[in-house]
Amino acid sequence: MDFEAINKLIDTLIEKQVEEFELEEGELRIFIKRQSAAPASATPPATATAVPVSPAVVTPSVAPAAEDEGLVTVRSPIVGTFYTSPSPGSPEFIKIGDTVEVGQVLCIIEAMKLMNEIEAEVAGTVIQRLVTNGQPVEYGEKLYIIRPTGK
Amino acid sequence: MDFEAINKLIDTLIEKQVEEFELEEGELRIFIKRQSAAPASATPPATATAVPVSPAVVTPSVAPAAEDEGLVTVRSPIVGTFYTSPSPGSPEFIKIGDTVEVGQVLCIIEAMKLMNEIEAEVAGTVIQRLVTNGQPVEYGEKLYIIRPTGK
Amino acid sequence: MFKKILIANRGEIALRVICACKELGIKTVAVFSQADRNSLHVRFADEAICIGPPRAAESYLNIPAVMSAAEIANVDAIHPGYGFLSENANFAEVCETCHVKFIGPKPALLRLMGDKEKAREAARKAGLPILPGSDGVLKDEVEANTVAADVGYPVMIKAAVGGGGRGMRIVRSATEMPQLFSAAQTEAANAFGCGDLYLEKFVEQPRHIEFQVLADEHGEVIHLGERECSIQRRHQKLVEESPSVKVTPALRKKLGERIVTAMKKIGYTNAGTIEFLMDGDERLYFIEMNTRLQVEHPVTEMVTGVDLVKSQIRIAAGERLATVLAGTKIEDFGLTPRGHAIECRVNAENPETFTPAAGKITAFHMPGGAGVRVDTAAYPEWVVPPYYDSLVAKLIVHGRDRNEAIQRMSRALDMFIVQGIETSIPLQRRIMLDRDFQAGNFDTKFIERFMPAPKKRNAP
Amino acid sequence: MFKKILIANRGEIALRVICACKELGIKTVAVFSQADRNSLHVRFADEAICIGPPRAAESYLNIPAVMSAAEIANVDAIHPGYGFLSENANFAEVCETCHVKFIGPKPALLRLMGDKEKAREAARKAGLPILPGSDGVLKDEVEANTVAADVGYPVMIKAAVGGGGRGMRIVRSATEMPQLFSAAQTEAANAFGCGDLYLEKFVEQPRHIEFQVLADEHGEVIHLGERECSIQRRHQKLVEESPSVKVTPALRKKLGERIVTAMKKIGYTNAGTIEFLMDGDERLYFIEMNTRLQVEHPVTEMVTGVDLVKSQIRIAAGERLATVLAGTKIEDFGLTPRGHAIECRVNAENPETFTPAAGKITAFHMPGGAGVRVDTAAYPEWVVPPYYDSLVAKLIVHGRDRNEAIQRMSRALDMFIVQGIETSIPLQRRIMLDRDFQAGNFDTKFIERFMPAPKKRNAP
Repeated sequence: MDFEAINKLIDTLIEKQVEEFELEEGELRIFIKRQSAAPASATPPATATAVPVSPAVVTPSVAPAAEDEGLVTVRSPIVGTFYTSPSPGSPEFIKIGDTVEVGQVLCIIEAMKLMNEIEAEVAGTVIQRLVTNGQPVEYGEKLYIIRPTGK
Repeated sequence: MDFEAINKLIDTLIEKQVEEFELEEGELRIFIKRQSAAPASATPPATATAVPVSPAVVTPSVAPAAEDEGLVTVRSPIVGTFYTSPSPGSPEFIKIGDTVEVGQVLCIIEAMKLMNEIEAEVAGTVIQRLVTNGQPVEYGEKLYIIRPTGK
Repeated sequence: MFKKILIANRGEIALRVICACKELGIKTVAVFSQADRNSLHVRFADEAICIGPPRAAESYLNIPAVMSAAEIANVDAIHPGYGFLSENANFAEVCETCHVKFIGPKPALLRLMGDKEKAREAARKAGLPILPGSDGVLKDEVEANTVAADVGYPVMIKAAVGGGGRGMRIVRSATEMPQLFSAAQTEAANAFGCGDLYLEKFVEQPRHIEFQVLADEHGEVIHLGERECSIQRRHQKLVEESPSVKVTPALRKKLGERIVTAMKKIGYTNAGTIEFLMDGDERLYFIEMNTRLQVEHPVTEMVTGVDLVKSQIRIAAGERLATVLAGTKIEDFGLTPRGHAIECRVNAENPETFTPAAGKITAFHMPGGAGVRVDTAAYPEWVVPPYYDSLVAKLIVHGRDRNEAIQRMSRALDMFIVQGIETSIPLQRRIMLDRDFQAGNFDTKFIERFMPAPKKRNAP
Repeated sequence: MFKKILIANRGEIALRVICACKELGIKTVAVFSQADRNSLHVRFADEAICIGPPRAAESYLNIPAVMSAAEIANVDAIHPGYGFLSENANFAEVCETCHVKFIGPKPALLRLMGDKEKAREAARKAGLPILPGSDGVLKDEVEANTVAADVGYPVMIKAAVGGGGRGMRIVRSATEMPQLFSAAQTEAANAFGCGDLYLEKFVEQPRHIEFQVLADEHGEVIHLGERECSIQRRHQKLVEESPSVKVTPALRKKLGERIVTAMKKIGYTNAGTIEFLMDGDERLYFIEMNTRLQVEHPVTEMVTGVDLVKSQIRIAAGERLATVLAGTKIEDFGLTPRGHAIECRVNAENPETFTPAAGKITAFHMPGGAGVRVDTAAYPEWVVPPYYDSLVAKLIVHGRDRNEAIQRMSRALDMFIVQGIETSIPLQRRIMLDRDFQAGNFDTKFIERFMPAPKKRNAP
């Protein structure tokens, strides 16, 4: 197999926008099919030309670029109402700046009259809370940002 | 595999706007399918994302990049039928390779039973004719390419 | 039936005619100016021919260019749409000479109805109610005042030829007459090359109501009820509906019959619209006849089930009305429209100042769903050219009654997204929510009353 | 009337319900999976709540997530659309418990009609014609053969619970029975957790005809005529129309009355569809009842002028049918539909192999103009997610008669541009041009006969 020749052939096919190419010549048989349709630079014009899709109540206030710095974002696994403490008037599960262990309860989310405890999945320091007590939250909504121990 | 021949073949297919090509000749079998629909030069995202607007009978076969090299394209100033000679059977006004003067008649375009003489606006050599005798032409359609004297 | 039709127009109406031809199995030829190369009427026609540069005078209004295109494409007929050459008697004559069928009435009728004063006289003779006024063209301001004293002030003096509000003046007393008469005369002479004026009683806050007719080439005529087009700005319609809240079944029947009789007397053929003013006492007066398809024809289509463009083509091909209307059950429901239809003209313009807003449409999302129709040639990334009128789309809704139609129009306007240019949508949304509009209390001054006071400048 | 409705669905039907709510002045809450964040139902609802990851089981089918969303948004009612939770009796019960109105029939009726064999029995008792077959669930293959001998082969054995063709077998002779019975039993048990089977006479080349009903909560029932849905592939409808060429006014009246009586007996409420098979002798047999809105409901809307979704909502709010239908003149035109309507389901799939084709839509141009309706949640640059069904748009046309409707559908399909993904449009264009389709000669096997032979591979 003449790899160089094939490489050159493919480049030519790309350049000339050939979609399918087949060649049989004696012992040799070659078939090349390029990916069609895919527009070369679909990334930016996408949002520009599409109907501007902005949900009415969805996106919460933007959190600091958590993932970038090794910070961990705790998201709501269910739809419901967010509470910082087990019952009205009782102390909050955690405060900003607290250090938490894996499995420690951060808050509860009430759904269908059930109180669901949300636990920390990493040990670290709670550096931000992104929702307020009593606020409805949707699936995947950002609740807390934790700086894992050692970062 | 004769890479040069394949390359040349593909160029021909592009030029002649052939979409699929298949050949079997003794040992040799070749199949080429070009990318269809996608406009080759989707420079502005406009054409790429918009409804592909390609008129049914409009664009004539592509002329050599005339303007680039100082060549002059003679375009039809009216809609009508293109004739190379004043009447059927009579000699053509000009032939390819002829030198023409400013104001010299190149052809006529019949519109509404009237014969409209199309005159050269530059002196030079007629290097290409882009329409055939008796062919309907639209406004702005390319008729001739002239290399102005001295270029 | 015709084999191939050339559409001597652009934009949504060219596309509308292409739709009708496709449904009738007729090939289509689009013509276009250099500004319209990327237009949908070019995209969806079977053939398309560039006929000139962007300026309409050199392309869409250029009779030799259009006729040459008809010749090289070898068409049987030409549909002129509205505007451009649609009411041009010379063009219709050239078509006749070239043995290409002009889809519209005969040239003589285009000419008659193109001269407003002659049209008014013809309507009077044919038995239509007209505003009291002068018998034909006025000699001078002295005669004008004599006639005005007779019908009572205020009166309107109008150019006999032309339109668009030029050469028109309201005269409220005899003393105002000399100055206004001479101003109107000069304006008319400058605009239309003819300073002839006539005079009519002026109706202070009229409603604009028009009747749609179809007439075949065998003497049969039918009317398809009325449209109410009182929501206008600068004499341009913004919202139209059918039926009108002010036209009772009895009135529709009575006036409809008079119209049908009149059209037979005049010998009208093809589609046409007879425009009336309605005064505060709900009396209707003929003002003019449009000898072509109207922009707002869809509202009639929605409440009658009749495709007016297909009807025009079939009538022009010599079919009888009985055949053209077969299956529409129009004879069954008689003069009772089916439900209620409203149209909003979505224009590329500032919704408060009405300044035209040509430019690129960056996002375009049409509403759909139950009872919604959109007639448009726009698409995402399309550039609205500055050379022609500002109509971007017609949004038409149908509902079981006027209330449902208004609710449906509101939600359709809410869901109509046009970005990159300003449009009239915000204004139309406000109109739909307006109590007077909802109650049917409006006249041609509605927009004036409705427009907000000019914005205060920011305090320095 | 409700103040706020949650729509427990996605795509075009969620948008359809939003349109209805907007027209009724009701606030809307959309729920969506993470795959649908950029959806139009999210864009056009007043509020939108993400309820889970892309998989339907964890989002749109997740009852606690939907109910939590209803709770935090504080809605009065839930519209389930079609599919997903729309026929889920448990969900309807949870709604009742939570004092949220489920827009549909009572849980007991969902449960009754969800069990096909019980439904068939209920229909028989209520006076609807059913196919001859077993009295309830079959004990074993021996009993199956006894019943089959009675009604005559071929027969169809069917799972009592479930749908989609699983657990179904055609049996053509007694010797085939044991093997096919046990195969169907296993399949049904695996798919639906219940191996119960029943048996019916098998109709070789049936037409699929269904009747639309509306029933209020005060005992009033009306039928809105039939839809013909015989153009199917793999039991999925591809083209639907109303009226059916095979249903005469006399048949419509007679069967319609039986249906109304039956629904009153059963105590049905809200919208529902009763599906029938029609055999070669034009006899109709009940097969099942769909206790929800159908995908193809727009064809009924087009020929009756009744907005079915708005009717569902108003009925659920306790309004009487007489009020809900006021102004539709449905009592005037009685059982005669207005013109003819056809729907094509534009699916994201290869038009020959029916392989689903999810992906990004690079160009999207909807047809418009006279008699055309599009129900869709698609837009340019939208990515069709691979998680849900392949419906991209419903194209519905209305014409004065079937012929005009077919011509209109042809031109609308010609002008419907979807690029970037494969769609069913090319197949539907061919169906519209098919002579058998045009003549009304077809049955549920139409597509099989119509599909081309598999392409030959290139000779080596």
